[in-house]
Amino acid sequence: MKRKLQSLSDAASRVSDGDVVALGGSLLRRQPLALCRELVRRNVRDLSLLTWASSLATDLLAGAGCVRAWEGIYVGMWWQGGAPNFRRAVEQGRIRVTDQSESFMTARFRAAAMGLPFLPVVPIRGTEMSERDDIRSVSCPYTGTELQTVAAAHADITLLHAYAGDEYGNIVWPVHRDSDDIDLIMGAASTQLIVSVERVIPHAEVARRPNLTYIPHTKVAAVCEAPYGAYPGSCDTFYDEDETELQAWVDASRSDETFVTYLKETVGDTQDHETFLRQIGAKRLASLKVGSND
Amino acid sequence: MKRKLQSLSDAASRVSDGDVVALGGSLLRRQPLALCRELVRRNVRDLSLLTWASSLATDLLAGAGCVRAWEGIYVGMWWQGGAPNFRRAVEQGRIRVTDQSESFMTARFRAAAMGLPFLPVVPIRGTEMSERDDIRSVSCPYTGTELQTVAAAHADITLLHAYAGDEYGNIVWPVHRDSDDIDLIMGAASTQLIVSVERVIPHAEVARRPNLTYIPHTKVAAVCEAPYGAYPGSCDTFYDEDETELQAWVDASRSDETFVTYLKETVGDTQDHETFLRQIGAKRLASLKVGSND
Amino acid sequence: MTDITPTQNELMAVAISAALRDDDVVFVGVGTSGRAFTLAVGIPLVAARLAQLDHAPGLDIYWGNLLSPDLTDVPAHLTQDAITRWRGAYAPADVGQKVDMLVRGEFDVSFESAAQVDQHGNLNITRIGTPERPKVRLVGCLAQPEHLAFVRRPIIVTDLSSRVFVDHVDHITSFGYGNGTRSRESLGYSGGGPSLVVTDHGVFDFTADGRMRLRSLHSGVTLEDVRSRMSFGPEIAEDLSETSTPAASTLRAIREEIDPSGALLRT
Amino acid sequence: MTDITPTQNELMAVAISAALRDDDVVFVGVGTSGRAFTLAVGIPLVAARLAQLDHAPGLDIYWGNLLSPDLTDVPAHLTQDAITRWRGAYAPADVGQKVDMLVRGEFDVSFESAAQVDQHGNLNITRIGTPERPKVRLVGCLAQPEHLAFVRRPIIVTDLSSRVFVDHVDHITSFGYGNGTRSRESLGYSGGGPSLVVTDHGVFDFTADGRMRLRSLHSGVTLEDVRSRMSFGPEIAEDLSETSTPAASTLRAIREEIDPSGALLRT
Repeated sequence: MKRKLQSLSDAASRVSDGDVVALGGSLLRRQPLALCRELVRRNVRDLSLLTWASSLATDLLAGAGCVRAWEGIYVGMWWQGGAPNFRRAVEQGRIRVTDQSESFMTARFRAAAMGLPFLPVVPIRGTEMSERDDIRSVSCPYTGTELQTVAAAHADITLLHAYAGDEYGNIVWPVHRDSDDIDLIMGAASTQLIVSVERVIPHAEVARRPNLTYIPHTKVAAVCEAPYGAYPGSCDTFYDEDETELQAWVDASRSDETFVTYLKETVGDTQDHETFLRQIGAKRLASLKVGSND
Repeated sequence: MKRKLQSLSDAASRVSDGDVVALGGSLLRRQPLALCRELVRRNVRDLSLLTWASSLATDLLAGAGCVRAWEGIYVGMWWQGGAPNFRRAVEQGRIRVTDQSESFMTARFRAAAMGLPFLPVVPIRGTEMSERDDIRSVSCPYTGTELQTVAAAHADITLLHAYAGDEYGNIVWPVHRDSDDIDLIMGAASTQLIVSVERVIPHAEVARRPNLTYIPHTKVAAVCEAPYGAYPGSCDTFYDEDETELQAWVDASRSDETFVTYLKETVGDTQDHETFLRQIGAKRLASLKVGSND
Repeated sequence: MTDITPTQNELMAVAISAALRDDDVVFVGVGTSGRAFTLAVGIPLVAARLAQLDHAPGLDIYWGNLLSPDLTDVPAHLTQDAITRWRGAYAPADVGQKVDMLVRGEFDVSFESAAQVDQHGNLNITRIGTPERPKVRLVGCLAQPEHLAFVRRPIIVTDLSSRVFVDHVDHITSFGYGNGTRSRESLGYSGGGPSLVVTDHGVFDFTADGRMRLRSLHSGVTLEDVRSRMSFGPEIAEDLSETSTPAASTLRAIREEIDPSGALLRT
Repeated sequence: MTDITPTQNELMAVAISAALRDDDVVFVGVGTSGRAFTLAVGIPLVAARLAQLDHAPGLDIYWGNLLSPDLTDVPAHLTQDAITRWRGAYAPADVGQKVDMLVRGEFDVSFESAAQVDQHGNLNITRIGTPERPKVRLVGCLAQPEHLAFVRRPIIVTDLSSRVFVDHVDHITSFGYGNGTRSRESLGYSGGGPSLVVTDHGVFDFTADGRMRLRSLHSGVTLEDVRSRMSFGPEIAEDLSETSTPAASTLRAIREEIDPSGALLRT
């Protein structure tokens, strides 16, 4: 095992203009926002995003003008409705969209995780998705059944926010968590993986219960300590979403201009994640804390 | 949720002559022996077995003359060397064998779990396995790469031995266990699933940490309480293998006749699992106990 | 004493409940905010719980990524943490395992909201307008294409409005009964397709050739009310009736046992 | 003072260790009993640990289904429970995830035992004799076909015997370098194939056209000793040498730090 601990900014510098970037988390949970804010600070351009149900991360990058294309199952703000900056950019033709359903998107990442160039999927015929050129077909060599196919998802880089990990990059989840995501598959499918974690824990703590490791250090290029790394979204078993800040985000998203001002105040003017958190304030952050029920 | 609790003998009566039966566990761990002993008592014939790394369960059924065919990655007795009764039956041409490697066998069960009639696999060329007729080929519709394929594994019935479950058939594992098996995939791939468990626990205990459920009750046809249900093999976190009894098994396996005598004494003369355990003796069973490290 | 006048939400929940059967495994999404939450989550959960208490004790609910959530104690405010701590039978390590259940055909009923529903039960939750420059970008696809492909009896739950009930959806996110020329059979589906459309004004099903048909009107609603809220003229059942009025005991169960805090039928 | 005469097992472990590199991810199986355990598990673990302590601190071991097992405290008796409790970095929920790592090409080195090894490095762990009535039924395939297909530098570890080192294996469980007419290239492999054969008498590698070649003889072993223990005549390296004798400090590390109980190099 080698030490993989890096600063958020060093890790984020691995992302280049034009990269295909997979983003983890689901809905308002575990969006890799500390890492995405670094991308905004670095002014990365022309990203193609691959996501499951994405919210703040995609909306942030869209609002900051970093995104050229998005593919996934959902972008929205859950309780808060649509993702305003993403939506505006799509409606203005600035972001190319590829809508996938859950089984097709899962298969895209599973194919990569299994080392295969494609996977067959049980057909979903008659929809616009299934008649696009990226959905093709194959005959079952045993039954002759015609199946549809998806290509393996090949991200240049994958960004996940996680609960805890050791300095070598072994990433662990708690015994009980909200498991409505595919971070495990995204991790296995990755070729260059950056994981930010709420807490860096001693390896001995990981080693005591290796079944709780869901991403092994061998897959990880960099692990970054980022408490509140999914703020203002939630990290289940650590903190809830900040409803006030989400409202401020949505309010600031009336136009490109107002969101850029919001971004400048919250991200641009903060040098790094630590400064960003100081600006939010320890008291407010502490008020969001929740406990585990292990 | 419906109550799925059944006696071992009622559950085992679902297995018919000629069935394709998937058996869980790996090496000497969690072999579904209480259920298999019921099959021996019922004198079921002509089974086709599908296994991962199997040991006592396959050897028992082979020695009792219940098996016509076997497919899997391994049959042996781990520390104890080869599986003597299985081996003899194969060498005498009484059991037809299909040898699969780990990735091909995993793909067989994954295909069924994913609702697909087949899966592509990264080719393993030049081996006898890969030149058999059940291994076919398909071209990737994106890259043109030639891949090999396996058909989905369709068992008529699947037998697993597990740690604990509630009366509805929610099957849970401990936080830390020996995870070197594919019981989770076999469960998902099953069409008729019987699970014996070391302990039946209250549903409330399951409900507190639903992430530990690896087989949902919706997949389970019957759950049976069977303490020491994998004896004389081990159930990790519950008890170790009984090395003395394994030695007795191997010693008794010199010939069909000697093994049949052993079977009669240990299985045939015991009416059910409770009687079988009484015959082993509480003191000997207790000596095998190990603790969890949750 | 319970006010024996049911609300629209209660009528909708009761109509759905009547369509649920013992042994059904029903899928409920995690929903969004306001009215959309009530339609996608609140009404379906009340309906399912009602069915469990009434005629379908073995009915199973899969909510989000949690099978058999404990519905005896629904929190009034569903924060992430309330969801994280929710008790239930099974929450697989990755939601891909739930997707597999769906594709394997292990769900009997699902509940669908949509921005557009057409006369053939096709749904749109993706976009209004052209792909290149949509007039309105919606949320995506989620698992709705799978629901209409693999679930046995999906139920559409939405409010009646001519903006929603359109001749043809702008984007077929989820395939219902096609457009008359492409049937489910011709595409290789062996069953499925939307079974009911439960709205705030009445309940619809589909004819054998897949056109939406009005089956019952809620109390006080006229046929004209319904027609004025739809961009297409639905088929009308020969035995068009009034939506069943729930018994007082049913309303009491909803208000006192199932949703005492009003968290589910909030708006 | 340490006896500076290495045992055969120590010589084998040291020869393997020299072939391991920093950053290697090496796969070790869970093995079986007696001598087979020493060959499949004991020698490889000692070699890997030695490499970690010497020149490859970043080397990773995946043992059974456990990545980076804690090797600072190897139990003398490997019961199931000792294995269950073993500490380490990662033990995925199902071993299919390890299989995926293997297929994705994430292992650099693996260790192979076999009942038969032929002159082209093909391996047999499946059967001796015909498929219908094998003379000897062996264990099956396990993941050995994958090892020879997807691991970069598999190492065969077995004792020299003419029963094992045969002209042609009865069953190609695992494809090494074929039979001269079928090369790895012609079958579409882009690399891989067995890199070394480490035995109790000497160390072999393979020629560019895939024939086994003797590289070094252990101290006191003659070329004739080797030839008499093989059913085929191996190629002989032009610079055939004596297998390196480990330094006293290396032997001390093996005996005092790595395997003080003798559990690994037991037989």
